Amino acid sequence: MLGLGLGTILLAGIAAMVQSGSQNLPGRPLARGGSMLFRVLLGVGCTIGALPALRVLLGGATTDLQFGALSPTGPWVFGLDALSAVFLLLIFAVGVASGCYGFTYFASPAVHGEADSAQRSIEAEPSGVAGAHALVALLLVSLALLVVARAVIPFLIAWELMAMTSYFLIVFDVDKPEVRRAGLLYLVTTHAGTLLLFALFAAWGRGAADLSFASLAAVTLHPRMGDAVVLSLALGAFGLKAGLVPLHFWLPEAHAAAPSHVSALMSGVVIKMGIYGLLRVIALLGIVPAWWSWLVLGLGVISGVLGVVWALAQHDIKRLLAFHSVENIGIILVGVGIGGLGLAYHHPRIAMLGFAGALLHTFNHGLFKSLLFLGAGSVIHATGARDIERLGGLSRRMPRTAAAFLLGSVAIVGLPPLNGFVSEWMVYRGVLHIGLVTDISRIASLAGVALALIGGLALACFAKVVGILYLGSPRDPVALSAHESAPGMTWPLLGLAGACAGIGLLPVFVLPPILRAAAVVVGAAASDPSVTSTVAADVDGSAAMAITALALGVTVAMLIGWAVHRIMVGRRPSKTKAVRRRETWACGYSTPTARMQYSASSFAAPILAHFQPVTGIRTHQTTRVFETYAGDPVLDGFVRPLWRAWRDIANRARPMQRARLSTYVLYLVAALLTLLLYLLVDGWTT
Amino acid sequence: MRLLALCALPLVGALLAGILPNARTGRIALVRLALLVGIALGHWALVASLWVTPAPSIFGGWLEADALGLVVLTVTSTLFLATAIYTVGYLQRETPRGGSLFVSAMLVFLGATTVVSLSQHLAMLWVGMEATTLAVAPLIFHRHDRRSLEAVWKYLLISSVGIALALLGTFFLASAQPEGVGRPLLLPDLLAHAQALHPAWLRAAFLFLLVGFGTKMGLAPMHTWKPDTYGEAPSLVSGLMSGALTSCAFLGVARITEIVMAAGLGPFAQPVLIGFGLLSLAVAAIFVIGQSDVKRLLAYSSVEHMGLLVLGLGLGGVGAYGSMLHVLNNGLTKGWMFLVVGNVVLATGSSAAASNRGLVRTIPISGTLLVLGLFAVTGSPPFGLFLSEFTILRAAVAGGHVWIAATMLLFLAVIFVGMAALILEMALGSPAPGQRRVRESGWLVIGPIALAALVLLLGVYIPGPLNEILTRAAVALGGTAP
Amino acid sequence: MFANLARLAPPSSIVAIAVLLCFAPVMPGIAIKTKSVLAGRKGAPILQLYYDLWKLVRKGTVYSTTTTWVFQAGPVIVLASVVAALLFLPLDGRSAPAHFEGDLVAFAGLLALGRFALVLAGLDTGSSFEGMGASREVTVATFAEPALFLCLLALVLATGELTLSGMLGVPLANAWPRSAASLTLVGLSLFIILLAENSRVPVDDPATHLELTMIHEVIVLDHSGPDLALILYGSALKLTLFGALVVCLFAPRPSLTPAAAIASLLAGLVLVAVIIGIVESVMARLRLTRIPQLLVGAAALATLGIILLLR
Amino acid sequence: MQTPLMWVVTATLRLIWTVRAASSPQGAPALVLLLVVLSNFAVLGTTRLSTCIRALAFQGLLLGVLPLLLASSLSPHILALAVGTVVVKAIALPWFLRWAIREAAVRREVEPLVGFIASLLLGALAVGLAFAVAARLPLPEVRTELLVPVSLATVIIGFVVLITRRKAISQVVGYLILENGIYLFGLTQAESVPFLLELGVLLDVFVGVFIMGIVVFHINREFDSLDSARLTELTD
Repeated sequence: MLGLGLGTILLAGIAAMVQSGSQNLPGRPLARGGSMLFRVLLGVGCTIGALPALRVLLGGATTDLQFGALSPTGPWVFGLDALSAVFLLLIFAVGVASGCYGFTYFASPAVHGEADSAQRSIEAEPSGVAGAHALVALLLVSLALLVVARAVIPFLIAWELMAMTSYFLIVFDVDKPEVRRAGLLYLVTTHAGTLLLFALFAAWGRGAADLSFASLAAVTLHPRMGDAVVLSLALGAFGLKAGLVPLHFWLPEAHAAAPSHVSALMSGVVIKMGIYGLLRVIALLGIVPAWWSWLVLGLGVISGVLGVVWALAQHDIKRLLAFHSVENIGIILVGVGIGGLGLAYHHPRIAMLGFAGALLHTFNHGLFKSLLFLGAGSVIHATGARDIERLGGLSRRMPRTAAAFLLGSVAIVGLPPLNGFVSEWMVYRGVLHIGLVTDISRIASLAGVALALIGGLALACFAKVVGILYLGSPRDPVALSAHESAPGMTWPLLGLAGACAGIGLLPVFVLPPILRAAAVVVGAAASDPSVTSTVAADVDGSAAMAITALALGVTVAMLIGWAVHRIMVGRRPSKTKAVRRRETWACGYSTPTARMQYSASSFAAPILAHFQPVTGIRTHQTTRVFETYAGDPVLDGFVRPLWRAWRDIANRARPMQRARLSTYVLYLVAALLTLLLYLLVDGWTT
Repeated sequence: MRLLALCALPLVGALLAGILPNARTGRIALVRLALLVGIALGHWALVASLWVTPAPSIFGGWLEADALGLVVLTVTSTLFLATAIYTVGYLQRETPRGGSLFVSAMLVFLGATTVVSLSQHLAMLWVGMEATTLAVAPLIFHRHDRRSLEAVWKYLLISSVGIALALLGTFFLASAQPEGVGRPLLLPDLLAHAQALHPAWLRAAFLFLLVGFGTKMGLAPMHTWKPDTYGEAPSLVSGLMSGALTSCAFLGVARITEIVMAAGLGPFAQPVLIGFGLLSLAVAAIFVIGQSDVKRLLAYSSVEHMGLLVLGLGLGGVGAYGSMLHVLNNGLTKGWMFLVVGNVVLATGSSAAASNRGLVRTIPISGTLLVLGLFAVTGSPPFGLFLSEFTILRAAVAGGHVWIAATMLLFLAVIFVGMAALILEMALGSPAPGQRRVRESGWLVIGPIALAALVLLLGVYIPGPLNEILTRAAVALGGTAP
Repeated sequence: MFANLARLAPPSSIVAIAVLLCFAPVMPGIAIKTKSVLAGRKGAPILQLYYDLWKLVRKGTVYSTTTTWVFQAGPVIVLASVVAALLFLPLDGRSAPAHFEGDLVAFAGLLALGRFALVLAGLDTGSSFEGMGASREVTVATFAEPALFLCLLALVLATGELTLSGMLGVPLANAWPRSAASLTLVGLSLFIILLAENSRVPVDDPATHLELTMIHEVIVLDHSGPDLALILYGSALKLTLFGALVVCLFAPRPSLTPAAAIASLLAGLVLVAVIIGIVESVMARLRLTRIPQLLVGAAALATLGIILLLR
Repeated sequence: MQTPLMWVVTATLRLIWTVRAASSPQGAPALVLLLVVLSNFAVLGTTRLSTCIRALAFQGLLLGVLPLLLASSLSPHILALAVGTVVVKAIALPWFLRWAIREAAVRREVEPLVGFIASLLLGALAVGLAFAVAARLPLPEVRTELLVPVSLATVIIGFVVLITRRKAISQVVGYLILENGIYLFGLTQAESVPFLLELGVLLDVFVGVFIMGIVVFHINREFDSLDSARLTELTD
């Protein structure tokens, strides 16, 4: 079933290629049909692929697939359990939205702006676009294979396939040097991650019969060091992919360079594979040492706070959203850390809450972050501008996009009644519960403070984004030329928005499957009666009901209020009480202009002032302008210098290869003499 | 009988190609090329038949296709077939001086490598090795300009010194063998009476053979000829050298390692091998950075992979298996890369990054193959090198050599940066204005495509017979199957 | 699911909410009255806000040409969110209309939702003044959130309950003797948060007339008529909400009858309003850059309380 | 042309046999080996390439003679080996080299990387080292104990010349000396393992054919000098 779905998605990719190929033919015979075909195949494929995942999540039996010994490292195993199913659903949901969006995004003419990716390249290279669509399809397939792989070799292959395809998607706009630089940075980082994975599995598979996950789980690791090594390597490798601070440095560059629907896929799904990896490793190990959980919790807190602070400092909409991915990864890791502590200190219920919160937030973030990136893409597509300081008042010109984006913002800030709130609520509950235990792990409840701070900062940041981008009046001519984007681009947005709202309004239907997935991670402990009873009674019982009721209640209240408001305002018993339109009251100043509006820089300044040491912001302030530029402290402060140092070593060594022949012979003789010395030292005859 | 045919066929072909009148174009040139491809095919078919039914040893055991030899022979033959097909297209584009010399030199090279991989007598192996050096020289010198002259001069002198040291090592080995203990310098007898060998001379022999053949492999610090030679030689020759010649040299190292292991001198030999391996990795990791010419870049990548080969050999255990698998993958991948680079040079007349931008757009097929090749040659899944490098890494970890594993990974990462920076810029950058799309003839792309397909296949699937042969080879080298 | 909800909501609690909804506009009045009395002035009548609301509801509205539906939806969402938050407090001393595990998160979340709506409504006008106000509002809120969470966490740790309604009743009454010190600290920090969240002195001065110094007032600069009425009523209700939280914290009254409990709650609220008035008359407002430090101070108080509890 | 050559060969052989008969079984080989060392020093010490080549030719001759002196009986195999060696090492290669320097019109090794006195000292050091090492070697039983040390010394001196000289020709000479050293070591195995020495000769043939026949000629043509130091265009 899954295979069938994947096959269909591949077909969609091929269809895209064929269709573009036909574009070179005179009269573009297949142009229209081809695009339809691509979308239909993609949709059908994702649906078919999602079905088995749904079945498993709704309590169906988990399936396993075995392919005999393809390589000396044992059979290839594929399996589908609840944990995989959650990610599979995410992949297909975001995949179909981004795929369809991308098709219109590239097909419909875009404004030639500072930042728009598609158009020139299309004119240059029609096959390039088709390649992009095919790559999207391939990326989805590799992602799906990754989450169902149950042996090292297929896992690594799917992993690298994912990395390569996303690299080629990132550098879609190859004619821009900065895009190529960002792509190279991404590629190098992800390759380093792959090498860490090599180390991880080499270390883990040391005593294993073969390299299937089952035998890895059966390995008895070195009592003290074993799981420490495995978990550290896993944190490094998967952390690089997930982009947790300080391993996030590649993420803003890459996500900003990619076409928007690719950024949506990257930020919504690809980086989540790091989370999947961590959870899978925990599930396989069964046990998690306390120190590791503390470490993850700490990294989560740091990533969350720094991520949102850095995001607040950005004015490039895509970089801003990218840093928010870092923040949300932080929140997810807080959940993972709490869950790990729950395992380490034998509080299975807390473990369930933590992992369930992390999983649900992963899923939710996938939805609303891709929604936001697609919304940003529509804005860039319409205005050609990525710097929010130049935009404004777009909600009048692109109302549907604005509405969807606003909804996404409410969701990512974690406000009721949307899905972001539900998942953060789960994590919070884990935090509160762990505060009530008797052992040392209750200190972890203080992580909630970080969550609260993150919430406040995120609210500020998205107030800034929505307010500056969509509200107010246009700050720059580019915003005046904006237009609502084609249905092909708005529908995916609205679909994702609907998903966010759905999860937010009816969590009672979402929590049980998520808990099933969390049970996979918690493993044996999940089956002990205390958990099952409490979970059943409490988590997907009254609490879920109540929060569902809350969400619905709040929504209903707002709707009623809105209706009342319409009546109050709308009724016109006499002329004096009519609704009148005037320009904004400027406190007596007679001729306000759009340039006078509050800028994003000044909006964020008062908060950032209190985080100055970590923001890495350079402020440019004169009597006339107030602007801030934000780099990335880790990238500029650590990674680049390190690389320069190595390059200097290389340059110093270069003359060794410029010597004359006799010197080369001298190297040879030197090697020989060294060996003879070793021979004498080692003992001549013994 | 087939073994004899394997050795004789190329040499006969070389003779024929030599006596053909030296016309650059026309029917005779075609006949010459047909001869080349035909013999390559025949050779390949014979090698394939060895996989089906093993051939008995001949000349009193001097020639035999054992596991190690068969692996190397297969790489060589396959690579040569691809290169021969490529040569057809190449010689059509590039009008060579004396195509007859070119073709017959190639065939002599094939014969020599065959002798090396089949010979069980170390002196004979040495002769074959020397013959390969001899055969390659005119190929390197193909362009007859001062740069290629310098290249061939450096290559000849350094590898002659290496060869000489290898000869001395062979003498040492001979003196390690007491009177009347087995037939002199015959591998099976040496292995059978390994314990009786004189340890002192055996150690000396190991060191000198390692340095000697290591020079031909291009292990650091004896690698100095490599970038210059690969950079100047015609790309297909560089491909043959870095794919086939180095594999043969590695076979020499593997042979003496075999004996040393059998003699129980592993603790003595393995640190040396590991040392050479890590040193080569380090040299590659330093010199790939900031390269400006893709052929020199590939030369350093070849240094890296030679390092990995001896590293796996030195680590033992599954490492030996990994090394043998790596011989296969490295040979095919290097051939693939160099043939593609050959297309680049044919298209733009240079292999310098500066004059090659946006290759995926100017020569789509070769450009794409180049990018894929980057991933293959840096050992990314799902290409074959990934499997072998991963196996070698597992050997390091399994042996408890955590630091070796860490260093290896570090160097691999750095090398990836260096190679990706150059190759991606070449493949994806913006083409120079006015640069048009170049047609790629089928002769020039079919070889690389076939090799790429093979490498990809080896990454996901290792057939049973191959696995068995590799295991036998690994066991012969004192290792095990994973 | 809704049967479930009904089961959770005893009539007395509904009554209590109704009472508070009516009582809310008195709170600012009392504060102002206290202030003016202390200043030796007669001051506006306590019920002034009722008159203002009634007048505003009957007036027409002026909408800026730059604004969109976001601007009009703002006041509604503000009010709705505050009312919803009110549902979580056990105003009758027993239980709240709605409660579920971790509802304190929902409590904070709803207040944040209201703030988000208000800030967006302000930014929708495109006025630099309201942008400024919005920026200040979110700045204050950013630092108020963690402090509020710390207070709630302290309550959780003190009572072992995960719902507001659960903890503010019997468990809190039992907790007071055990950990009076830390609960007092938490109460103080909660009061500071009350001042900040409702933009009272020393964080903001509701009585100021210079836009450049305003926070809350400047955001609603463009609202008029029924919208302004909703805003004013919403902020009064929010003040009442926090007041009620403080009262519940300092005086858990599980033993009283619902009527008595509600009455005592009102008394407590009056007291809180008076205290606010006193504070406003004895303190000046802080410089904007100092406000976060005040809130960090509040957080520190709460943390101290927590440390005392965890000890 | 035929007869004089035959005459020379037979005359030499008769001479060698008389020496061998006259001297003690040890004496003659030892004498020859000493001459070999001396020829090495001649190469190290001279500035004139022609002298180098002459010394090399002389060394080749000695190497051709040695098997005859060491052989227990004058088997045709040994005889053929001796003749082959003399032809290649003492006649063909020197003739090639002379031809090359005539082509390239180079006469002397100007400014070697290491001065002549220094390289002589290095040579002495090499000999000392060789003897020291050889003394500790578990030697196979051979006619003369001088054989192994001298071969090692020759190898080392070959390397010294290779490393310290600039001219391509001198480097070739150094390489050939290295070869001769290896050939000398091969003599220790002449009896037990057949063909080894032939291999050594074969190597010389190969080097002669290539390095001399093609490369040096072209170097001369392309670089109008044999200074291999000029061969440093190919760099990173």
